[in-house]
Amino acid sequence: MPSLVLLKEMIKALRRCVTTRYPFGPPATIIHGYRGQPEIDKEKCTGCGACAQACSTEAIRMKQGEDARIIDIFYGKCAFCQRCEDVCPEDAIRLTERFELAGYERESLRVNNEVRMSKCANCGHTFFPDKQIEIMKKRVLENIKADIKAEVQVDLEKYSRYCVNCRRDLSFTMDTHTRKWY
Amino acid sequence: MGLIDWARKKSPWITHAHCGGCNGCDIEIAAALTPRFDIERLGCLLKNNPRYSDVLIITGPVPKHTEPMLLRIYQQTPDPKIVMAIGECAIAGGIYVEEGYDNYSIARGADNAGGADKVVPVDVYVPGCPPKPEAIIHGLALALKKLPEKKLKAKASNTR
Amino acid sequence: MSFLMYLADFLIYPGLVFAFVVGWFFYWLFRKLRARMQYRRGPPWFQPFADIIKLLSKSSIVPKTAHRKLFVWLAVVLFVSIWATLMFIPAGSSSAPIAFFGDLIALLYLLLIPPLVFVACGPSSSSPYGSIGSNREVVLMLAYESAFTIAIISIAFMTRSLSLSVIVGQQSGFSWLIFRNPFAAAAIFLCLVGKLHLKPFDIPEAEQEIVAGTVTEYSGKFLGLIEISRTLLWYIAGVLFADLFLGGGDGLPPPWCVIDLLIKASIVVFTLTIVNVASARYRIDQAFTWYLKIPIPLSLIGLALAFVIGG
Amino acid sequence: MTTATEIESALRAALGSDLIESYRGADNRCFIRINRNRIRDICRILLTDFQARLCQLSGMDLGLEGLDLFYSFSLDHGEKGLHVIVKANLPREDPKIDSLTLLTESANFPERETAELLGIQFLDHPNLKHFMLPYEWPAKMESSSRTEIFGEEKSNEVQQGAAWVPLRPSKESMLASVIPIGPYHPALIETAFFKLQVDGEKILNADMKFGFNHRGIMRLMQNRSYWRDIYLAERVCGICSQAHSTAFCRTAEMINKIDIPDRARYIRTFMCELERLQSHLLWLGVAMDLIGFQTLFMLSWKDREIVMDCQEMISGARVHKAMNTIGGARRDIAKEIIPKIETKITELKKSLVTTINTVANDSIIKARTKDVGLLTKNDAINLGVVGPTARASGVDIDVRRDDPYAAYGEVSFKVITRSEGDVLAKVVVRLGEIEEALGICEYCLDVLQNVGGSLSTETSEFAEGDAFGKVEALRGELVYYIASDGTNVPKAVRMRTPSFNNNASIPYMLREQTIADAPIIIGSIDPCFSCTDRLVELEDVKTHRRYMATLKQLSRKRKRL
Repeated sequence: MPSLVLLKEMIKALRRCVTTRYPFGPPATIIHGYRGQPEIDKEKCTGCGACAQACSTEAIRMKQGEDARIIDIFYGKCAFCQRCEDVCPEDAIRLTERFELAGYERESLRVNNEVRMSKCANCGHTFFPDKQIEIMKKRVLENIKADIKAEVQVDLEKYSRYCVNCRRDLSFTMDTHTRKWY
Repeated sequence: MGLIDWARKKSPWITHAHCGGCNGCDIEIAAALTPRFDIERLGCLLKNNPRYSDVLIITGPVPKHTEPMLLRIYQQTPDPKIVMAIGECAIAGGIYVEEGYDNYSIARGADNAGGADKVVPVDVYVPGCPPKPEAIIHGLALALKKLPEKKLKAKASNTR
Repeated sequence: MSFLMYLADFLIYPGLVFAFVVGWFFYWLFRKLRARMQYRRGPPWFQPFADIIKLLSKSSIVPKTAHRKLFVWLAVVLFVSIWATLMFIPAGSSSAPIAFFGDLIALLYLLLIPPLVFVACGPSSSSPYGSIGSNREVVLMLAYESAFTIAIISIAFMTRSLSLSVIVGQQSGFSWLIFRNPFAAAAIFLCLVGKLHLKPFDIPEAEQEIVAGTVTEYSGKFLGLIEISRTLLWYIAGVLFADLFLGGGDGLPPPWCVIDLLIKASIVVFTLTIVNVASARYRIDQAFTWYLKIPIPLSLIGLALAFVIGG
Repeated sequence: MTTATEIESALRAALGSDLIESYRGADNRCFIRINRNRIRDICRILLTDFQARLCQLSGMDLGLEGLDLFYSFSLDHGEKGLHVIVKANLPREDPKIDSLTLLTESANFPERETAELLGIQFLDHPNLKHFMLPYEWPAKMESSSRTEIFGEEKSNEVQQGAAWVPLRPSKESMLASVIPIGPYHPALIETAFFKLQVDGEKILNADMKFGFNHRGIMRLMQNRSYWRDIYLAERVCGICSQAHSTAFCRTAEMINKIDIPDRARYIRTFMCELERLQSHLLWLGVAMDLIGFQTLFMLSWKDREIVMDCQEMISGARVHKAMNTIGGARRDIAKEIIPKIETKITELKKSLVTTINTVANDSIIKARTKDVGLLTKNDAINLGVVGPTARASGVDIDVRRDDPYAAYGEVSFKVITRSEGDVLAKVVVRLGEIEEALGICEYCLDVLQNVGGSLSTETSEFAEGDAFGKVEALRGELVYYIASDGTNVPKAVRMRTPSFNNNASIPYMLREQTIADAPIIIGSIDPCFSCTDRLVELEDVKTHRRYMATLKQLSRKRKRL
């Protein structure tokens, strides 16, 4: 025979239900810090691709566009592990608290960011994202001794116009301050 | 036909096909039945019998081993039916499919991307790893919106 | 005109439409109460109706391995037999559309048809789950039908009548049979739990063991027919118990007698729901011994009581 | 009380020159390499003289150096954390070794699996047949032979396995009919296939087929860096995801011999116990649903939601918590949410009273579970079952106590055991563990409020070597073996999940029971087929191609459906 405790619980339950009204009301729990749809801050993103390296499921990929690099997040494959947020040097990528992500098309489950690429002044090919070069220059100047700062800044401006291959080829023909250090 | 469309929307019976996932999505689907989320208030019943059901929920990356079974379940479901792919694995193979590595045990398409839609046509994709029950309910709501477009096939197919 | 009257009886009141609406309400009440007792919100009021309309509109698959004719016709036979049963049950007014001396016996036979149809459904679909379901249905039927029949006979002794309308008529003025013979009432109540496949006796359609039991392979329109029959069975169970033991409509004037009956029947449904919610499922052998241990002795005591105090 | 040195000297004495190499690993592990001919002797010594338990049996393909088999024996009932890992090398051209199945039944499944995946022939194995891979897979895989490695041509004929016909009784059992359970069945959320030979309602015999969830995880792990593998390890199973990542991180830390900070240790313990709570409540609900008690299913899952809320609050997700990293914890449990979690746990404690009382007093539950699915202590030891399944049969093992990891060495808790071995005992053991887990959680929260410090020790490189780690997952002992070659990608990852061992006990428990009890008996061990079928191996390309060919035949079959 059923226990009295259960019967009491059933009568208690009749008076009170714990069900959410979700599709017609707010969700049952609103938790701060829920790991939902990933999002890129287009201002901050430099297109360095650290997130694509760290991504545990290859949901984030770097694609080469015409003259832009595309950071492509396919959250139909994302594991919502937050590794990208951990490694991003610019805090540009983060997981939002949005969870209503369903869609009719597989290809609609994407978030993109295009980062413009610099063209090499010598060969005309694209090589690095603009923003990344800016950041790189800034970082170098921050960490360098004050006495050679002005010289290095001039050099950086010259170097940063060329792609890696051309820089190597041209470095000895270019008239730069750093050359004399060798 | 208004009455029939209304009735179909109000009474989606579900069959859940576990196709080799990690169980995360499956317990979230089961959690959707329980007091906190209770999808019976939307008319859903988890029937686990393809003959009875209108909505086929697929979880997991569909290993080749399960592929024929999934196809059979799909064929056994009477029209009109809706197929939902729940979780990353069912959408594109998720963590189990990697570029540059040929995962021999998982069904994949030509572009090396996995997913349930390589085996049966999928109507609604619900991302999340796993999606929380609210997200599943949201996906179900989207699926029901699409239901009136589905028509009976001209000739009822005889399946085993 | 009398033909039209008959047609109205069959189709509207107390026939198909009335019984379906009331059964729909009972079935919804059952599901709603079950949900509420489990802290859930439960389905909206139109749920059973929506389910049935949807099933009737879906495509129907007949399995290749099934015996096609039997498979299809069994669903129809089930529906028709239950429809016919409705004609014997007084719904509020003191007599049913078909009432004659001995209609209780006819009712007993008609109530046997649904379980028998369920028994036949299983093998006809040649599904292993269906076969096991039929097996279990037979055993369960043997268990509860004997108690059911003995209890009905004890009522017949009590009232010295084999006519339902006489039995209902005798109970007016609160001389309800449940007070005069509580043992038979308890026995019949427990048999109704088995007849409706409620827990702890939902063994023939135990979902976790044999999917949906005998009707596993049905789909679409046939399943819709079976669902309608199930809804009507809820009506029969509630109203029959109210008629036999709770005094039916109490001989009140027309609109009130129906309301009176429905309130009583709702209480029966409520009690059935509590039993269903508060219990797990027995194994088939345990269920059989349980029926031998409790309802059958109860019904025999009821029979003895009927002999002793008589009508 | 046996110590590592005692065992080493005993084995050295027994083996003589057949002992090729022996060294010690972290956490009291002894690794020895022996000549393959002596494996049965070693096993006999360890099993009978030292009452060891066979933990794991697996192998890896080293390419030209042949195949490496390793056997892990656990002796942690003696000294804390004592394990002997016996390794044997087999040449590619002659991959034969003596089977251990005659000595202990717990070698049966692992040997069948290894035979299927690596093509190793186990001599004298009583029942070496298909088990994990699809039926269409070649029935007898030749040892992944050197012909394939060296590119010699082989005939393209595909050896066909026995064709699989579901839902049809086989000819040899005309008297007893066969009832299929699965691959899809309402009683099992996951896919597994049980063939029950029945006479009426009585089960005469049972056969199993797994592998429907086979995703090739272990192979995939060898393609990814350690840090990315953590998330893959989590996704072996969604219910025990924290246990899997803890086991992976523990083993990886053992390779580098890193100690993790206190706060991280307590966070790990706390998360593991939360997960145990949610899993046992989940199991209780499912088990009650299997015997038709829908209300208790709803009640226990209602309580489970409280635990899920805690997990969501701490980690931002309900299922895959992603709390671990190698060297510590990734996420902190913020001090301001600790009081919130404490109130939730008190709430849970209060509402669990109803559930526990009902389970204890209900007569139908008792009728359905008492003396059903008996597993005797002898069988339990012989089959090598672990976790609550073993503890319900009176086998007193618990990794948390025997081989403490995270903060379990400092937390006090009881190991619950029962001697009956039936389903009711399993229910009681799990209910007891729920109470213990609540206690541990409260203790951990207290500590977490006071202990500060960093969250993780930074690591970026891995030493060469191998390690054997295990944790008490929710269903029992979960074993990881990682071999590292010094790069940031593991050379081999092998895991043995608790369900893999526990599943072996299903046929024993099913015999002489009724079909109605089959779901609850199968459910009573809390089988997790995602865990069971995580596997794999198969390093050669040729077999892969062969498989594709058979798949085509499969699709032809499908069209006829």
